[in-house]
Amino acid sequence: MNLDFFKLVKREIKIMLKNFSIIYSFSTFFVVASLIFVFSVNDISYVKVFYKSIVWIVLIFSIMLVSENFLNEDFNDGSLKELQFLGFSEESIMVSKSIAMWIMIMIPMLFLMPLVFIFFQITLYELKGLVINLFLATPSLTLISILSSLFSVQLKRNKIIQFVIILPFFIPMIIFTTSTGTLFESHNLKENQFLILIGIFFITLPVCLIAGRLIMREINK
Amino acid sequence: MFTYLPHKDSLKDYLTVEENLLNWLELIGSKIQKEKFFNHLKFFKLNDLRNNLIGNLSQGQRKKVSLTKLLLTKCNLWILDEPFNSLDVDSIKKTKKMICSHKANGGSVILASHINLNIEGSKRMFIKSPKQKISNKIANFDTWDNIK
Amino acid sequence: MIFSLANPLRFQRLIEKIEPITLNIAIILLLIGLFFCFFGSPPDYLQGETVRIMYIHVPCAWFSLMIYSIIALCSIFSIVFKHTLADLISRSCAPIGACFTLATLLSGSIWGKPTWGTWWVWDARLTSELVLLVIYLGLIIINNAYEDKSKADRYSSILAIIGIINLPIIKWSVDWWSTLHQPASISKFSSPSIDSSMLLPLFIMTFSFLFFFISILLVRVRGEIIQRKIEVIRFNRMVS
Amino acid sequence: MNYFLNFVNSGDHFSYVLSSYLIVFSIIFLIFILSNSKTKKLEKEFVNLIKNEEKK
Repeated sequence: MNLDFFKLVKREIKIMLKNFSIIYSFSTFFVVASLIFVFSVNDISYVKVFYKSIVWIVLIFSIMLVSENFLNEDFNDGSLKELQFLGFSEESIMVSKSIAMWIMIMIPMLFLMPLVFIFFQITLYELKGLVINLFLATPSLTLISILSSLFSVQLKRNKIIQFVIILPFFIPMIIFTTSTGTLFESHNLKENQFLILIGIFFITLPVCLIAGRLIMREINK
Repeated sequence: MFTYLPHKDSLKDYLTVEENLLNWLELIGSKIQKEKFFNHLKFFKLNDLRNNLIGNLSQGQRKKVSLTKLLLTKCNLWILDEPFNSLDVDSIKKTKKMICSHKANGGSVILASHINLNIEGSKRMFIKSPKQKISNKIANFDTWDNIK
Repeated sequence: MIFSLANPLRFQRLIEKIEPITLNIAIILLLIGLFFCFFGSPPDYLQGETVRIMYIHVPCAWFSLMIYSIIALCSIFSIVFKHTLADLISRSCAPIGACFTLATLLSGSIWGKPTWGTWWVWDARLTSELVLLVIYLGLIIINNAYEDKSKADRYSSILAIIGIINLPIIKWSVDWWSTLHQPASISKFSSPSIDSSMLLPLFIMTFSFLFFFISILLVRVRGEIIQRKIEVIRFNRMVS
Repeated sequence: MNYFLNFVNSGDHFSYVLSSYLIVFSIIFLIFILSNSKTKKLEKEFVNLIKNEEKK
């Protein structure tokens, strides 16, 4: 059997593109949720200050909502079991899913960035920092959120558990993504901060893969 | 090389019948001609449903689509998990015929079902739930006497 | 030796012998320790009388870390060897650890009010300790979320292994981010300048807490073993 | 004894120290009592189950 990792990725992307409503609802959720933040703050000068936190918090929650969609479907119609049975390793399943999810997040985010730029009245320089952050931080975010949805895949009730369990592991991401901008402007530590984001990715990758492998083994018992 | 059909039909609701099958074929890395593909679809009379979304089909039709996967590949070993669930009598006969012809071509099938098939030369195994094993799984206690 | 105790039933017999002894030792040590805390130790030169909070705050913090590492070790053990006793211990450790962490946070913030002027500072060590509490809560939630006990054990052990990342952050956060917010507080202990009159109550309280922890753990493990037995009996009745 | 008298008389941080001790010990005793009561309840249930089993 000629097994190929890229085949898996191709399948994920194909399925994802067919199911276009996820992308649509993701981007709508992002816009509406950030609008709610703006209305709750009520003063545009504060919004300008807090734009990074708003964007990142909304992004985290929308990613977690999407990730549940990604894995639960595969588990419920049995294709997760079939993939494992066909001989694809658990790691490759997880990585292919997170690659597909990353593409699915990045496509609408690139279109939404100008909207953020207008909404929060930020400068072009800040926007640049935000986009670079987005590119560096979202891979680990998707990995962690796919892991979190793996935790809740077999729960019949109380799906909120996955948020409780995995949210503390987002804390370092949030700290470094939101503080990057301020240090970015000072030109002092900018490379350092980006390196930290890349470093976090290289820590989360093996941890998520090992844990995901263990959980996927456990699911089909 | 084997084909495995799990208990749940691993089909996506928002893809058509054709897309589902072709995606699966691509995943396991085998190619098939268009003509042959349509011929195999005819076996379960799925030819007209080719462009329907899976989500619109009935449970029996879904099962037929997943059984069609067996025809599309040339595997020696089929592993089927309750293939006759939610099928009508006619299609059960067809499936049986399929299994018989596969056997005649030198293939082998392992399946679990509630229906007695009566295929010649097949071996049957009845599995009862082994009490001690399951209770061992719950806790590491050796025997019933130990618990007290 | 360890493997001979691996059978839960043999372990249970051992528990029944040890349990009352540990509780007695814990209470005696607690009384001695309280005497030294209030009567036998001087106030600190800088911190004044609030240093007495340290005698319970620091042992609690140590135990919050130690219990987590016990859980992590048991989880690794249960994943590698699939052993029931490790599951039982990690399952019964989680609530105790959560309580010790909560005690650490509360006593720390009470210490912080007169010393720093605020109840809470978003300092690296405080934050990571809070994260530890959240991880403990997650473990407890997972342990009770699944109907299938063995599945819940496996999931919670995986989560515990992921959470190990937090331990070194708590331990060395003072060294890594010491320049940010933290006034001289906890890093002070690492210097050998601490007086023996203050070291004595600290150690006595630590050992008292240790025996408390052991006795609570043993009670909980006994309860877990009984629960498993009840499940087996119910299951057998259902099958037969 | 002198230390304690000084501590009580100085009075500046007495309430803080006392409240922290109370909170910590109450938390530890709470978990102790809770786990004890839980175990006792399970023991009772277990004894009842065994009795029922022997009757049959």
